Amino acid sequence: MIKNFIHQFASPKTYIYQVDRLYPYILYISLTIYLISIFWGLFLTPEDFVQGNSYRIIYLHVPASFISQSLFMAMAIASAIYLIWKVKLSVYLVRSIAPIGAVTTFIALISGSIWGIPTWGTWWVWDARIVSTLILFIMYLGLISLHDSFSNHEKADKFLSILALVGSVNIPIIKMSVEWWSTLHQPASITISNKPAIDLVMLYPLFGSMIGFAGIVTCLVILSSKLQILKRERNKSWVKNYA
Amino acid sequence: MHLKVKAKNLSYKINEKKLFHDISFELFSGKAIHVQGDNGSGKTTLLKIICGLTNQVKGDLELKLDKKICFLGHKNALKQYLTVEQNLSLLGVSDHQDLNKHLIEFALNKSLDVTLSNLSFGQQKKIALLRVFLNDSDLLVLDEPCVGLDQQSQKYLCSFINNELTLGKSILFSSHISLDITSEVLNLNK
Amino acid sequence: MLNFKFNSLSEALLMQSQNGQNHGIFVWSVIIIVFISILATFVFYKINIKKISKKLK
Amino acid sequence: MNIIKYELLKLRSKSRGWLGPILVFILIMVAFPLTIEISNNDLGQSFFSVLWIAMLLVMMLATEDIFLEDYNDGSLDQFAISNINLSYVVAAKIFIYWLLIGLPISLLGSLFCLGMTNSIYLASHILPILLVTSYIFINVFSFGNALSLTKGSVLGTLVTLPLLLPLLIVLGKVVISINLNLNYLGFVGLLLGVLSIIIFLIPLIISYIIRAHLE
Repeated sequence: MIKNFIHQFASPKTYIYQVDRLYPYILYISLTIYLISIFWGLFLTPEDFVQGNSYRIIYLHVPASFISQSLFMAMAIASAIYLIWKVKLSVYLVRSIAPIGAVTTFIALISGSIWGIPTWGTWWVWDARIVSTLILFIMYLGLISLHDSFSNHEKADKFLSILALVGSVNIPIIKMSVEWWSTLHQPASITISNKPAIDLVMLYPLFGSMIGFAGIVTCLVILSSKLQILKRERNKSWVKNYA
Repeated sequence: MHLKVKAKNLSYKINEKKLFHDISFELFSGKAIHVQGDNGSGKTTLLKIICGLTNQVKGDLELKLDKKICFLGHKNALKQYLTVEQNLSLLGVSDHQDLNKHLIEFALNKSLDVTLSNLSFGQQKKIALLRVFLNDSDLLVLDEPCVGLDQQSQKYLCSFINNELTLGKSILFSSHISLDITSEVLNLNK
Repeated sequence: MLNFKFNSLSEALLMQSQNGQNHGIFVWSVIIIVFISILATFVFYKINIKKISKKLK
Repeated sequence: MNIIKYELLKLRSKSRGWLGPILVFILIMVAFPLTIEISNNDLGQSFFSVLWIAMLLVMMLATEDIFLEDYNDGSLDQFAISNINLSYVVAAKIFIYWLLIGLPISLLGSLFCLGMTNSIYLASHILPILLVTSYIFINVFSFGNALSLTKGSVLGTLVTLPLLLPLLIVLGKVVISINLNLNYLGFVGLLLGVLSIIIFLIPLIISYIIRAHLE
C-alpha cells in the first residue's frame, strides 16, 4: 500500500507541476533572505577580534559547505528510496542533485581557500575539513561520470544509487579519519577551531544566509531535476503537453 | 504433459522505448517453441527474461521446473586461454559418460589438448554445444545455436533436440536458420 | 546593533582591519565568485530546459 | 569448493593476470629509490608511503578484469542462471585473487621493508598488516571495477579511491606506532573489523551490481 501511495504521489508529472507552482515563491523569498543576510553580514556586523574583516567570508563559506554535505545525505536518502521502492522520481533527484552538490562544494572550496590567505597565510592547508570537502567534490564528480557512462538508463540509475549510498556511509568515516589524522600533523597555529565563540550578533545573519542559500540551492535542484525529467521522460505524452 | 513455462503479457522497454509487449505463450514438457523476429525485435531479451537474467517491465512469468535451466547464448562461456579439456572441466561435463560419443560426432576428439583460441568459431560453438548436449535440466534455452555450424553438425543438433523432446524436455530457441524441429512459432514482430 | 561599520563606499571596498591589513579584496572576490557561480548555474539550467522543451514541441 | 578450484585454474593459466601485477609492484619498489639520492637517510621514512601507494596501484591493476573477462565470454550469465549463489562466486574470486596476488605482494612488501629499513622487527610486524590491507584493497577495487565493468578501470578507481582514504590514514598511523614501538594492536583490530564487515558486504553488493549488468 505504501508502495502504491508513493508511486502515485511521486510521479514525475505531479512533481513537475507542483514544483512549478512553488518555484517562484521559494526563489524570491530565499533570494531576499540571502541578500539581506549577506548585506547584514558584510556591513552591519562588528569586525572579528582575531581575524579582522576577512571573517565576513563566513556568510558565504559556511552555508555552502554545510549545504554541500547535506545534499549528499539527501542523495543517499533518495537512493535508498529508489533501491527499495523503485521510485523513478527519486533517482532523477539523485542525478540532478549531484551537479548542484558539485557546484556548492566548489563554492565552499574556493571561498575557503581565499579565506585561508589572510587567516592562515596560505590558500591550502592540509586541514581535515578542507581535505574532506575536496574528497566530497571528487565524489560528486565521480557519481556524475559513473551515471553518464552507461547508455542504459536503468543500469546507470542502479549503479548511481548504490554508489551514493556507499559513499554516504563513507563520508562521516572520511571526515572522522581525516580529522584524526590532521590532529597529529598539524601545527597549532593554523587551527580554526580555537577561534572565540561566535557572537550572537554575527550568528543571526549566518542563520539567515544558511536558510537563504538552502532555498537558492533548492531552486537549482528543482531546475536540474526538471531538465532531468524532460530528458528522461521525453517519450511520454504528458511531457509534450507540458513543453 | 506438464506445464513448464507460462508467460502472460510480457513487455519490455529499454530507456522508455518499447521492445515488445503483450507476449503470451505456454510451454509444455516435450514441446519446443521457435522464437522468431527481425533483428532488434527482442528475441535475446525474451530468452534472457525466461532465464531470469533480465526482469520484464510488465507481465507475469511462471516457471515450474525441478532443475535449473540450460542456457546457451551468443557468448559461449568458454575461456580462450585454456585447452579444450580444461574448458570442458570448467563446464562441468568432463566426466560425463556420453562425452566421447559427442566429441567423435563433432570431430573434436583429437583436439582436446589444443588451446581454445586456436580453434575456429564453429569449433568453439560446438564445444559450447557440448554443455547443452550433456545437460541435466528440463528446459533448454538456445539463442541462435547453429550460427557457424556446418550442415552435418546442424543435422546432429536437430536430431539431438528431437530426441530430447521425446524424453519430455522443453525447448525454447531462436534461429534464423531453419531447423528440422517440430515446434510452435512465437513471432515477436509487430 | 544595526549600524553601518563602514563610513564610505571606498572604506567598504577596502575593509581595513584593526591589524592594518586590507581584507576587502578577499571578501569581495569571494562574493563575486559565489554570485557568478550561482548565476551561471541558473543560466545553464534555464538555457538547457528551454532547449529541450523546444525540441519536444 | 569446485568454484575455488576452477577460479584458481583460470587465474593461474593467465600469467599476465597474476604475475604481471606482482612484477609491476617489484618495479615500483625498485624504481622509487632511484628518484632519491642514494645517501639520503630519509629512504626509510618515505618508504612506507610509497609501499601503500604502490600496493593501491597494483591492486587496482590486478582487479581490472576480475569480472570483465567472465562478463565478456558469458560465464557470468551461466553463474547467474545456475543455482549457485552469485555472491559465493564473487567471494571465491576475490579470495583467489588475494591468494595469487595479494599474498605474494604482502610477502614481497615485507621483504622490501627489511631491505630498506634493515629492521627485522619492522618487517615482521608489517606483514600481517599488509596481508589484511591487501585483502581489503582487492575487495574495494573489485567493487569499483564491478561498477564500471565495461567502462574501463579509470572510472572504477575514480569512484573507489575516495572510499579508501580513511584506510590509508589508519595505515599511516600504524607505521608511526610500530616505528615508535607503541602498541599498534588497536589498529590491527580496527583493520580486522573493517575486513570482517567488507568480506560479507562487498560480495553481496557486487552480486547485485553484476545482476544489473547482465540485464
